Amino acid sequence: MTKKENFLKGFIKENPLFVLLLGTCPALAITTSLENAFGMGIAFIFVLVMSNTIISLINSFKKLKELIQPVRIAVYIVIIASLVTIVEMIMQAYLPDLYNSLGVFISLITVNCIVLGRAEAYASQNTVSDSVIDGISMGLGYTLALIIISLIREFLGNGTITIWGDLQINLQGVFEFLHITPISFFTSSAGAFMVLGIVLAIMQAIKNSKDAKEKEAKKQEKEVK
Amino acid sequence: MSFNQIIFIIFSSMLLENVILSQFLGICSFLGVSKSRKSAVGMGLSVVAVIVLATTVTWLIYNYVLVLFDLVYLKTIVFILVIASLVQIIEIIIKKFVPSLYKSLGIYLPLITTNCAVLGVAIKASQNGLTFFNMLLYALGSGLGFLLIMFIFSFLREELEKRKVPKAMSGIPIALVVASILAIIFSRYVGIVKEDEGEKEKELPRTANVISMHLTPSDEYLDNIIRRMK
Amino acid sequence: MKKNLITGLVLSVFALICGLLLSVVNMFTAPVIEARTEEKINNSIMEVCEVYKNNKDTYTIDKESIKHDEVDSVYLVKDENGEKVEVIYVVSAKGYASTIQMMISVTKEHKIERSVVISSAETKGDIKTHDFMMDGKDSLADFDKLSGSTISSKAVRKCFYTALDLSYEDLK
Amino acid sequence: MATKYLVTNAPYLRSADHGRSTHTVMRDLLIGLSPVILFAIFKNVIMVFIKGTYVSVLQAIYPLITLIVGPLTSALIEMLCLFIMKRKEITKFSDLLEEVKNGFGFFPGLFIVLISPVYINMWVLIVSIAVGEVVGKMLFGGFGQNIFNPAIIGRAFMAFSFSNLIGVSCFDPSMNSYLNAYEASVVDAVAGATPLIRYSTLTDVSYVGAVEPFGNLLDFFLGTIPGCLGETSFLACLIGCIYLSVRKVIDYKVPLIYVSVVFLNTLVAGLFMGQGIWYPTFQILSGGLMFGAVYMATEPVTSPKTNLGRAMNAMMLGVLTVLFRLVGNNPEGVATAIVTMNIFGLVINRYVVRVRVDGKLDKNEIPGLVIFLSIFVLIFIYNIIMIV
Repeated sequence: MTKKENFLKGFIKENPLFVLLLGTCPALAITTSLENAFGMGIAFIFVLVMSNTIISLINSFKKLKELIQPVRIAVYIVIIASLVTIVEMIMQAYLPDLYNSLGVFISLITVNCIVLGRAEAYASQNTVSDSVIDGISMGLGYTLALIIISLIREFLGNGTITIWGDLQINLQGVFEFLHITPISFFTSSAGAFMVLGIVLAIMQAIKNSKDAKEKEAKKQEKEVK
Repeated sequence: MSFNQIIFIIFSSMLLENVILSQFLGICSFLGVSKSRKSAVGMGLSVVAVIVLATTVTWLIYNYVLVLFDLVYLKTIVFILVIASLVQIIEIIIKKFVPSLYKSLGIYLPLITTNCAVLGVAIKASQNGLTFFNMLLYALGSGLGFLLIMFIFSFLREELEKRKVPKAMSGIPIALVVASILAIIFSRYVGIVKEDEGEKEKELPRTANVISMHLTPSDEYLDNIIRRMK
Repeated sequence: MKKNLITGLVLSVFALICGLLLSVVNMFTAPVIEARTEEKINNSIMEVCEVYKNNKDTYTIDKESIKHDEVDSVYLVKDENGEKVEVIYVVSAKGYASTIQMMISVTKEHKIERSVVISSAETKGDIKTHDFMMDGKDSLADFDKLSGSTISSKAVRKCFYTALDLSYEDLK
Repeated sequence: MATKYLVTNAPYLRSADHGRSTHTVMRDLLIGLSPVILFAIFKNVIMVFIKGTYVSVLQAIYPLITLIVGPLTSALIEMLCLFIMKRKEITKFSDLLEEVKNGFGFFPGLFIVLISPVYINMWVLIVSIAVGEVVGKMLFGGFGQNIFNPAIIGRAFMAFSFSNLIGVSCFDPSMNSYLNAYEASVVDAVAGATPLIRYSTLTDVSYVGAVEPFGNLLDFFLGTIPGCLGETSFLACLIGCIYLSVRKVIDYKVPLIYVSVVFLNTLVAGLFMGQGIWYPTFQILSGGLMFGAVYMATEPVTSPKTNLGRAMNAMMLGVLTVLFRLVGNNPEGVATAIVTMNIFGLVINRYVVRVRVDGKLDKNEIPGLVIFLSIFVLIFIYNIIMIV
């Protein structure tokens, strides 16, 4: 796998949320506004990249690798938990509003399957540079997924798009033009499930039609031969 | 604490503030394991046990170690270690003493470490300053809520397998849609469990203004007010 | 046995390193967080107390000159002659699964002037913007219900009771 | 596993036995619904015209418009969904129409209109119908595949996300959408919208407080009381019930058990409150109980398939309805009860069928059964504690 492929895989081919179905909890809980999605994404990328770096660094020393082998999961979790705590503290100090709206889900990055999964499946077996690229790719892919969901939910549920802080695009005029109001369902918990379900279904439909087309192409190739 | 209060806390954390449907904790295992009933019930039962144990231990550590030594910022790292080792210990104990149970539950136990419901409930219970008894009830209710949804959902998933769900929707997407419907239904249960109304009278403060309320104050309480007005 | 000991040692070394690292970061962030909280409380005071906001130069605010068990802290607003004008309480409402801290200002006539939520650990964000509809009330007869949240209306109600109740003592 | 019986999701087991097509069933269902629809039109359009209290003609015929728009929207959305899902199989427009007809495409919309307030906002209605139709039915694979009742999903969605709009008349925001133009001028503002909403705000239960503002119990029976468009008349639902039972479209035992459980339950509750026989009568006559019992609880797709299962289902429905009404913040309760039992109906169906087919339960099923039975028993005990 080339470096470019490694970087691009997290966006569509191996998107952690849409394809691998990991990290669904925050994707449902905090996507009520775009700002939250950005905040979560940044925190997530930081944790993922750092944990990938540290873990691949540890594993690059053979002696150390052997030493931690029996308790490696616990060691990984400890490293991830401390990274998460660092993010949490920095966020609480410098971005208190975001910290409040993300709430317990920052701490829960610790048990997010993506971070631990990448540590165990990728970082422990690859070089540091590859692991960093992998972390960035996966983190960006996850952030992209969060952004898509939060865009849908915030627009339909609230009529606005909050980019950061006071920087907000007000689209309530669209609703007024149609003589309707935003539907609060989308910002509620039930709406979260529904939006994620529909988005996943669209992904699946695209994938299905792609597969069908590929099959047909192969068939035609065979016939030509 | 009255019986009514106990019921209120358990039912509220089980139905209204359900871990899965309204707090979005433990979704991964919820989607992953709910396919067969045996595993769903197994997972649910183990989560109930681990949540109650882990929350108790972490609550004790939080209140009697971390807060006292001003080390609150270490909570995530300590909690996750506690949960991981608890799960390990439970696994060993079950393996040794109840091998049949281990056979059916064993495979789910390691998964629980990364179940965010456990860590989430533990953090919430400690951070929000619950009393010990409330914490126990809250943890139990949350665990039971998880079990209930897993149980219901195993039936729904099984039923969905038989239906002609469109290809694009089949699998996880339709499960999420059903979860959304469940969330709507559960939101309609508000008020089924009521807080103890009887306690209100006792808790009334001594303010004269309270007279204008709909409540009927006790004699002793009225005496108090009259004394105050003089 | 020896092997187990070594692995245990390795794990604790890792935990120790991480703990030390965290305490270093905490050393830097803790003062910032504290300053933020103080700033937030000051802002909240401005928000709940109209009198003080308009007469910042002549009025004074006393913090924690009085102590009550029921409330977290008390701020007394005095005018230039040292007369008590208003009292502000910081109260915590404890639900069965979460806590919100709010600031309530009570006027001399024992009416609630305003209330704001300072911090909350609610799952749903709406409680922060929740208007308890208590502004200008001196009794709690028409209290807006907070249904469906982990903070029971009873807990919030009790906060308002306490504030009103204590104001009789503090504003003498 | 040896199966003696074939357990499928076919919507009409009986209709297959009798050699009837879904067309006949649909026609029967329409005839069965006609008393309700006719009464709704009589009460909300003709009466309003006769009394002449309407502000504009549009307001007077608004219920009629919703009755036409609702089913049409529903059918159109179903057509659209079918067009997207089965693009390859359906080439002609007539096929599409046939498909919608076979799939009872306009019924969810019709039902949602009948259980919505009289002057509901049109866009709210359309969005709710779309959600009910798409989420409740088409996403599961269309007719016969749904797990939940699509109409109730749509109605629950309406109550869930438009709580601020649902009670507001679309003609005058200060008016209540449950009251038609005539009732709005007669029923005083204190009385509140519907008998059940008023009842839920009463601190003292009494005949004078609960029933008298709306007339007497005969009015409740006939349906000349405020409420949702199609559900006020007990009599019309009863006529529909008799017709449908005679035609064997529905099982008459389900509404019978459902309503009698509610009656008994509220009788006991009423006795403890010191109320007479009027109280249970009031409870079964008001709200959408009869409509739900006849047209929704009996829906063959979403209810259990065996007699025992159906009886258990109906009994639980009664218990839950009373629980929601008297204890919960949910004045109506019928829709919530039915949709709750859509879930538990699956569980009941599963165990009852299993026991019937195999004669005994699989060992693996026992923990699940224990959980289920404990839920069942808990609800019963809770019900008894709460009403006493």
